[in-house]
Amino acid sequence: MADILTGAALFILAVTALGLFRVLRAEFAVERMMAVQLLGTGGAAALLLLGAASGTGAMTDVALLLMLFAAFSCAAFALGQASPSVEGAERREDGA
Amino acid sequence: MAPADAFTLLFVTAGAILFLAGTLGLLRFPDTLSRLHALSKADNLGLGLIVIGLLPQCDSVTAGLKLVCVWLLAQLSAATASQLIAGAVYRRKSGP
Amino acid sequence: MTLLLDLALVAWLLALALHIARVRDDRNAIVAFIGFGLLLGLGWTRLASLDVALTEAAIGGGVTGVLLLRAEAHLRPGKASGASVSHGGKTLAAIACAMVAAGLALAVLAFPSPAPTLAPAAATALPSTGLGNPVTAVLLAYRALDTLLEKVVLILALIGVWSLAPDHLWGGAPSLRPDVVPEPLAYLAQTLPPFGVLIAVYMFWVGADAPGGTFQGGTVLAAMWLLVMLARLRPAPETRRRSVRLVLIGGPTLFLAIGFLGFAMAGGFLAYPESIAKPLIVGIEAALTLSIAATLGLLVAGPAQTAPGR
Amino acid sequence: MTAAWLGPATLFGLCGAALVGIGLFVVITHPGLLRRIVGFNLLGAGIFLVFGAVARRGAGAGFEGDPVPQAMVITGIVVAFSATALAVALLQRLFDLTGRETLEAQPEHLPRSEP
Repeated sequence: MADILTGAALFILAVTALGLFRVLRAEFAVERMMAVQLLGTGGAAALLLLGAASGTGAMTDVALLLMLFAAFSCAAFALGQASPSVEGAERREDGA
Repeated sequence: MAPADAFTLLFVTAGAILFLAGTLGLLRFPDTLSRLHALSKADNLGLGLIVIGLLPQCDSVTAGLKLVCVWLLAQLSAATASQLIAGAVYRRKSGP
Repeated sequence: MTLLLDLALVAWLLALALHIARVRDDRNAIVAFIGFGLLLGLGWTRLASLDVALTEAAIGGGVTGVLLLRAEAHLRPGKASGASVSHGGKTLAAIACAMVAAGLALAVLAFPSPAPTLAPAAATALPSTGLGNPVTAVLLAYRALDTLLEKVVLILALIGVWSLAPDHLWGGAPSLRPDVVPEPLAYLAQTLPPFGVLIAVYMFWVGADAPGGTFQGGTVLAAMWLLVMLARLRPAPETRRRSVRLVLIGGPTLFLAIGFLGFAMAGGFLAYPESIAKPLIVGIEAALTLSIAATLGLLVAGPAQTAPGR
Repeated sequence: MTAAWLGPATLFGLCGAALVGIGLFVVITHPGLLRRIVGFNLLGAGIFLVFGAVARRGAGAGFEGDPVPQAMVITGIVVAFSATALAVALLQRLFDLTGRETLEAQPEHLPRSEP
């Protein structure tokens, strides 16, 4: 059972990493914010699976914190994105 | 195999497949908003299924409660992050 | 299977690091760095260091990321493409860095076996502290002096940051105000902090016996406070306010006071009498958590940007 | 020996060594100071990972790792963060005064007087 759960964690991490690199290469900066969200969900899922596989309950706490800070970073990114100076620069960047 | 383990296996597999679906959507869909849709729906549902699948493996009620907390936190952060990203996309399209 | 998992994690960490080194846009690099921090948190769980994993996810993935993102937004208007190092210089630097990395890798491969360890020493002394988490015991009992000095470093760094404000703004409030606050963010800033404070208290409380503790709890509190300030629900406090300064130095002062009491009660600086070791440590931790939260939050907020009100 | 070779301790130790190399490269060669700060953090993460490898190898007495290096890494992460915050504040001040985020001398760009 432990091996299957670890395998599932590996699979989810692999899929997440694939998406992560796709998002990091995105042409629109907005999409990059999805990277953090993606890693938060995927990482939390992998951690929960690994915790169940190894029987360490404290792994859930790490997942909890990972999710919390993924949300926090997303918010911070959105703020930088919302300020007009950034949006102006953004358009220049995309137009290039 | 104990019924609890079979239950876990079923839900974890379903969750992993949903993560795969989310990433495929991210890689294949043409525009930001549909990619966002794929990501936020699939990953959160995937995490939810994995949490449900792992519940029978918990050895205490508190451990189970923490698992549910992780999922609730993911719901909250995903909902907000999607709104923030969509808002940024909308602003860039319409222009100030 | 676990080997494959470790290999994959290492490969992704290195790929992200290379992405950070190569990508041109700073913002892109910072987002990759936040991802790197979150992934590194996962890596630390593979090294069986859950305490470190919690700290890394919180500081590496969260608070540092916010600090860098805010700096990037501030620096964006004057983005000048500075003359980069010449091609030859780059090659030379690459060779030198590769040699440093190779030397370190050789050192890792040549670690003595069996490895020297202080784990048995920590284990035998653990019962006298009444704690169950060896890392907390090391931080607050055996090597308490390090932790105390680290608090001093944090305060010094904060003084350094504050003193970068122009003279007439000294004592004023740092400004975290963005020009626009998107509506979902205000919603998040109202719903997330109750959750976060609960998690912080929990982190602090389990820290005595399970992974967690002051740093993790304090960082979570700091993040929640920042979120509230970022969403303009509360303004940043003026740095000259007495209450702010009291919270900042409260933790280290209590730590120091109990440390000196150790002379009278247990025969040494920072020694705790065995019977009340645990309540003392938990008390110090509580005060430190608040101090750390305030210090980290104000470090991110930066120097004062508005003049102090009369 | 083979088991030790393939264990997470060695693997993440080697990863840490490589991260130190990458971080150092960014710190030396990148023109932008903000990116250098990010590089400094990569370098730190690498060193902490090497410490983590030491901690993992020191498992014993019922613990899965040596708690002393682990505690040092926690202290290190917090101190690295405070150094980063100070560096960022310095950089922002430099930018406010000169309008640049690099260190090269630009004689035509005289510092603005303080507002």
